Amino acid sequence: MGLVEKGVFGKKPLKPVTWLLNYSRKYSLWMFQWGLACCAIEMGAALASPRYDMMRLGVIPFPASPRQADLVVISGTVTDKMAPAIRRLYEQMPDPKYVISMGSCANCGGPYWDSYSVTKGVDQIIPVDIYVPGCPPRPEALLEAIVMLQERIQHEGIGNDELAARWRGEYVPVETDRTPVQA
Amino acid sequence: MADETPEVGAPDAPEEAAAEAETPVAEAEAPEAAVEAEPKPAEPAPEPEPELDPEIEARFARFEAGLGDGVIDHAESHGTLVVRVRPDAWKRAAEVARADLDCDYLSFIAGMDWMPAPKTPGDEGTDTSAPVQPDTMTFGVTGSKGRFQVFAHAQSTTKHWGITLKTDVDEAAPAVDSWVSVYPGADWHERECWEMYGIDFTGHPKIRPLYLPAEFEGNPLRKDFALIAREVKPWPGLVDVEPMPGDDTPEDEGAA
Amino acid sequence: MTTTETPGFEVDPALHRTLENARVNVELDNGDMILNLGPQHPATHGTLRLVVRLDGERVVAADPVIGYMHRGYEKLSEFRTYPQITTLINRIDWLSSFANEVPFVSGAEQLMGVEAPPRAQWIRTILTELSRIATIYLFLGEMGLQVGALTPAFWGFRDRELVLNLIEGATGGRFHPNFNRIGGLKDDLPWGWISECRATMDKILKGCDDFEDVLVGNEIFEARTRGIGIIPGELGAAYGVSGANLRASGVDWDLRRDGKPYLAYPEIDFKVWTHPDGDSFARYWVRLQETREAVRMVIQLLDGLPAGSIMAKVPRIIKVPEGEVWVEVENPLGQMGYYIVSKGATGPFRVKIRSASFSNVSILPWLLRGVYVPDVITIMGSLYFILGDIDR
Amino acid sequence: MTLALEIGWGTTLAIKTLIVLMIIPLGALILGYTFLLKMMSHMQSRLGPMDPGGFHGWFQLVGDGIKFLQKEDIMPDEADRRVFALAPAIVVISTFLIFLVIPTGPRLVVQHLDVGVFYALAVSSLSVVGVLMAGWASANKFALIGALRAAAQLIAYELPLLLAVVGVVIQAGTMNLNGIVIAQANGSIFGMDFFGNPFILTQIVGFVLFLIAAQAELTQTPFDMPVAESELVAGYMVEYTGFRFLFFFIGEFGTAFAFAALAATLYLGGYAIPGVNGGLADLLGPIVLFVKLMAVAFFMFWVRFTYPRLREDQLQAIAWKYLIPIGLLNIIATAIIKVAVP
Amino acid sequence: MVVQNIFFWVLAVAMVLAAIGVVRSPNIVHSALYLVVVMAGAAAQYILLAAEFVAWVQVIIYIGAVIILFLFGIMLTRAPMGGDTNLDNDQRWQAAVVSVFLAGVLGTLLIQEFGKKEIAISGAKGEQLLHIGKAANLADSIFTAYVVPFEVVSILLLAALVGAVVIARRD
Amino acid sequence: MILNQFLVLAAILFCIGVYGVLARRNGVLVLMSVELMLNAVNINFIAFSAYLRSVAGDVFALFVITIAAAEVGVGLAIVLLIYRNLRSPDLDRVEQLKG
Amino acid sequence: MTQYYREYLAVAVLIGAGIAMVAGMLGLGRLVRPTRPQPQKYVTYESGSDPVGGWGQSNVRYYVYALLFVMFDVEAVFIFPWAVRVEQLGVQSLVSMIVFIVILTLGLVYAWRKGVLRWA
Repeated sequence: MGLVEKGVFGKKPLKPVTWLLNYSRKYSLWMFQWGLACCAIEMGAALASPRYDMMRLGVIPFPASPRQADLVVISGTVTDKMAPAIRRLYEQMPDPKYVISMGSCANCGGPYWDSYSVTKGVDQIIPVDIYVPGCPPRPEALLEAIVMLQERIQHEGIGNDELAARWRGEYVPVETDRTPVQA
Repeated sequence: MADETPEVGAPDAPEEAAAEAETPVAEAEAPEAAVEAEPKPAEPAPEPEPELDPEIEARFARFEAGLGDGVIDHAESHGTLVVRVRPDAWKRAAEVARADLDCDYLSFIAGMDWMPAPKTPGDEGTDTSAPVQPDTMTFGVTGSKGRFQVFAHAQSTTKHWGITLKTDVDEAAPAVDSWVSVYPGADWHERECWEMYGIDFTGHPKIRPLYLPAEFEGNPLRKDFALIAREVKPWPGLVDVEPMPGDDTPEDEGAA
Repeated sequence: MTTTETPGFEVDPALHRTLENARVNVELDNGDMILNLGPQHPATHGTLRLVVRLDGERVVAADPVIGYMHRGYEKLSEFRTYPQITTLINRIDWLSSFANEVPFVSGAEQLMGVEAPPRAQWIRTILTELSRIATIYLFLGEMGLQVGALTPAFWGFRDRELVLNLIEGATGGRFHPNFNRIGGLKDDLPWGWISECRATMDKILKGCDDFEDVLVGNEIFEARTRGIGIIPGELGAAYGVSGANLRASGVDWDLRRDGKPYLAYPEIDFKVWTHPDGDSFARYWVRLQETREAVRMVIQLLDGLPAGSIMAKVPRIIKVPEGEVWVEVENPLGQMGYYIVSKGATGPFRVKIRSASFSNVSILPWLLRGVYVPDVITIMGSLYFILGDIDR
Repeated sequence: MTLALEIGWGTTLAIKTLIVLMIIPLGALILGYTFLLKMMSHMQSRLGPMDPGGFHGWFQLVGDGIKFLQKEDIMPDEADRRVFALAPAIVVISTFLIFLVIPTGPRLVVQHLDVGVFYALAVSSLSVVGVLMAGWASANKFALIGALRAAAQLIAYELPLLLAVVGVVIQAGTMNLNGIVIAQANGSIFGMDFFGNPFILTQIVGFVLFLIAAQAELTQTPFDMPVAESELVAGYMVEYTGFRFLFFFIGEFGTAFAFAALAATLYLGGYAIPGVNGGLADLLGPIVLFVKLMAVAFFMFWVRFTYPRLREDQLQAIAWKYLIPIGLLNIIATAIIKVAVP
Repeated sequence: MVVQNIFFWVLAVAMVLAAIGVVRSPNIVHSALYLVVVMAGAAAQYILLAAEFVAWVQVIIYIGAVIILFLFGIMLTRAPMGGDTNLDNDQRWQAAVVSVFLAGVLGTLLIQEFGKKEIAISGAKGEQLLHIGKAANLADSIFTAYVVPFEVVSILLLAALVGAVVIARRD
Repeated sequence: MILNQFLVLAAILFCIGVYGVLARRNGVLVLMSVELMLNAVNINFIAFSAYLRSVAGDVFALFVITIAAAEVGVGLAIVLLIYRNLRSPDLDRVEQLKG
Repeated sequence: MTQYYREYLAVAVLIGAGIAMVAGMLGLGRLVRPTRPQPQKYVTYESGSDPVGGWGQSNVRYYVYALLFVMFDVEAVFIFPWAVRVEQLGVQSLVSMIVFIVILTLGLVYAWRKGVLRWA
């Protein structure tokens, strides 16, 4: 029933509408209050510290439940015990939804690469849009990731076909100002 | 249970063989370090009766007066009194520490596996980053009867002293008495120890996994528990096994 | 679900309201409600999971489930060399990274018979106290958030940033400095750091006053914290509760003063704050005073900073002789200890990490019986734990 | 009513309805943006949204609205679908209905109801049903506890609200809100009548009661137990996604707007300013009311961002042990003075 | 008076359907919510009859308070999601017969007795009717003619409160 | 509008209430049915008040609403008591209390 | 009289408009929003854990509060018309209202003394 599924919004006359929809999604990233490890503190600093103040970029840290969230920042070590919960909470978020993997632990296991209980990379469980390297990344790095994500959102199609494609492991080109699509 | 100390620690012959095969490589890795940082000869047994600090000796005397023949050995290690007690006196040792030594504060209870770590098997790309440990089984301060030990540290918040207690655990049926009735805080420590070493604590209200998911198998802190990640991808490992998106290899085209 | 009983341990019930309340009168016995708080829940500071059985709004039994952040430090330490382990243990209590390094390094130094030069010891003390401020300051704000006051949490982050600047200025690392070396420090303090540190300390003192104004003096805050979550001193000790949590229960015990002398603490003058009540308010109050005390200590240390080398003579490749050592220090969250067993190799044979939050949290099943749901949040907030410090 | 007469009452009603429909989201937007985002941020030495829209983040909440339009609509399997879907509508409509009687000028009002303020309080109490429905239908424990807390709190504080208003009704001798505004504009205090008699002067107790009770009715800190996010995640709204959640949000801030307007009308003289009458009053009325309303709202949000929250039992105790007895005493005192002093 | 009649019939049908919902719904919470519809419909009927104040009293007391009481009571005892077949006893058919019979009797009686008597709502009579429903008029009536019942009501409420507190509280 | 519209509506509601009281087993539902009946009575009061141009009907409707509120309060308290003792809100099981 | 019905027609229209707006917004959303079922998306949220049963239960104290509320709500209902007319009705009505309030306050005092207002 959705016009998106029918591809209506891809049409040329509707470009301004698409732009508006993307623009509002871009600047209304409600971020799920959920920290995992060290990085969570840096995420908190990025949100709460006046020096970084992520709210400037339209990232609102209000929702404590995944149901109202658009963005989840996996900030820290993902353990095998935690992995099912992460998967579930991710799925409980309504589409369209975005994931930022923050820090080495979430990216690949980080300093716990050889541990028996750590999942080596959250992308084994959920699809990730932006990876932020660092252990932990500085708050500025997270801000940069948000900006990158926003650029991405501004240029993407509406709906979730793209997310679905990414989930299937396909390469989804999204052209942004700084990351031109590779041939 | 005789008092003989087993000479060879590793129960599995293949692993031991692998360990022996590994030794020369490790030797070759850090020969100069061995020369440089070698203040004393590799004498495995620590001197059992060094001159103890009189205060520590007095503390031990109080403890021994309470526990009696439960004490096997005692020593001072860097300012800490370490007492090894008989397994059947383990719980009584806690009571004595609490009552006679005023050790009202439980610091920790932990397990110990004295078996030398088996080297990770493998061929050329074997992990060489892990420090090489000696491959004979030696026991630390106050010694041990076998592979497993449980040790704990209790302290006094008023007298400002502490005592480290050790006891031996039978390898075949690892179990000691629980301290929960003496120190309620022992609960989680004992659950951790049970999970990590498989040492059971008789008298614990309900022993169950603490850290790991229920479906986890094995006792991670036992020396023979191998870290799979290290075997699959040794360190410093093959970092970039996957081609980057920009690489123009035809079969990878389009794969992120 | 079971609760952990405290067998054989008697506390005078008249003294402690929580115990009295533990005899929950079941109003309408139509099956208790079992509620999962966590692993994702705003009150659990990350990934603690608390399974509570409720009767109405009252907790009948609470069972903390930990391990969602278990990373296997003790096993990993057996596969690392001593300098590598300092990198790892930075991340145990991620708020006071520097303070985590100190006991481990000093344990290795004791085993090697090396002693860091005085200047290194003093700088270590300064940085430890700074990380104490950084840790507790976050708590001072966060506690407001737990009881619903939004603004103090932001102040906490704001002023903490200043301290992190100092740590970054001295060590190059904002969060995980990894600045300790066996036998000393990586570097000396940079030029101009001392005066900047003094200026920041003034701001921190002022921030403490702000917290006192907004929270300690607030009737609602007092109503929410006074008499809530009382830990009796001796029970707390038997559970291994340490640090400010124990001192708030009237136990006058601080390893900086009472333990084996370490760092520069024997040479400076400081007061160990205690509070007789043992409730959430006492824990907040004690931490507030400790922050001020830490500022005083930093200023003293800056005044008396000795000159000299910052690194003792140690071999290039570190091999620690055979032995066992137990080192314990007073970390921001409580007693942090390492039991290091060495067999003469470049890495330890076994490291038992005794972290403060693990024991501090283990008292929760006892503490939460019979309280109301909102108090669960207050109590957990006031105990102040770091998940990494629980799960390691 | 010249204009209205020319185009007929039906058309007027349609126009007025459209205006009210716009005012609610707009009011929610204004309050949300000014106070929730910007004022709170500045209190915490931050800037708040800056990027969205370019100028001081004005686009933030508009964008939120459009974004929620695009969010998936999730109904949990366990939920009672019909009740779940209906609950936010009830909350929003109860907010809508309040605006029917708030006068923004001598003739600028949707309808002057004779029962005026009584009607406003009656329809605002409807939202309790919506909240309970939401909490129950979500089949979620956080939601259920949150809803029960919310309902217990809303009803406990509805009484002080009613009792506080009674004082004003006694003084004005009418429940009609326009009548109350006129009574204030034409009243005199101690013989001085150049600025009328805003009831805040004589009904200061009632005003304080009203503000406290309104704060609780809006589930704002220090009375935000039902949505206490540090324990109940999001209370009764926890399972709501997308636009249904936004309805609760609009309901919350729209009601805040309405209560601020009610407080301004009942105690601060409403749309009236001294010396302005006739058509000019109709022109300036909305602006005057808006300014007064924002002043009240500022106060309410200031408290919200500063205070810690009370526990449920403390909150109930305050209502029953202090506010209601004080409210009753205030009524009796006002009535005695009214009867004794002609 | 066509418009009023249209409103009446719409409301009446809704009320009857909702009332049937109250007594037939398998879900107890749904029953309570159907009751809300009946109450609101009754309030709207009062408004049609120009009893303005009573209508809003109906809203504030019934919907704002009594329903809340019901919902609390339900959630205290049991509020299962989905249906519960155990809400009815086994006298359904007898009950249905009794109530249909009663409805027949009452309906016949009413139609015979009152026929097509009109309630005048237009003109001067209408204004008079409007005046009757005003709160002020009610107050005049209560505090002159009905002072004693009014005070009795307060004692009744007190008694109910004390009784309910004693019953609801277990010591 | 004719008087009988309201009277017949009230009668129907009353009968539905009677059915509910007779057929429902759950105590809370029985109380709800009683409320239905009281509402029907109120509609009658108001209708007659309008028909007769008398304020008495309105005043008594007010009193009935009041009394209904009190009735529900006590009634629900009793149901809760039954529930507490029998673990069920079923009125049929109250017979167990006898003897 | 017509004016009176118009006033309430406005109430009805506003209710209708509110419903229309809610329905319209949801309908508009339906055009734009995606639907992507995922296995755990429709699981009840419980902090990421498996939802456990046994949830329909709450505290009896809420009921007592609701009861108190009903009693006082009724009181308020009588106070409002009185408040409009107190000036005209004079001392006699004032006295009867004070008696009324005092009697009901006795109920509050009783509940208070019985400890209903305390939780512990």
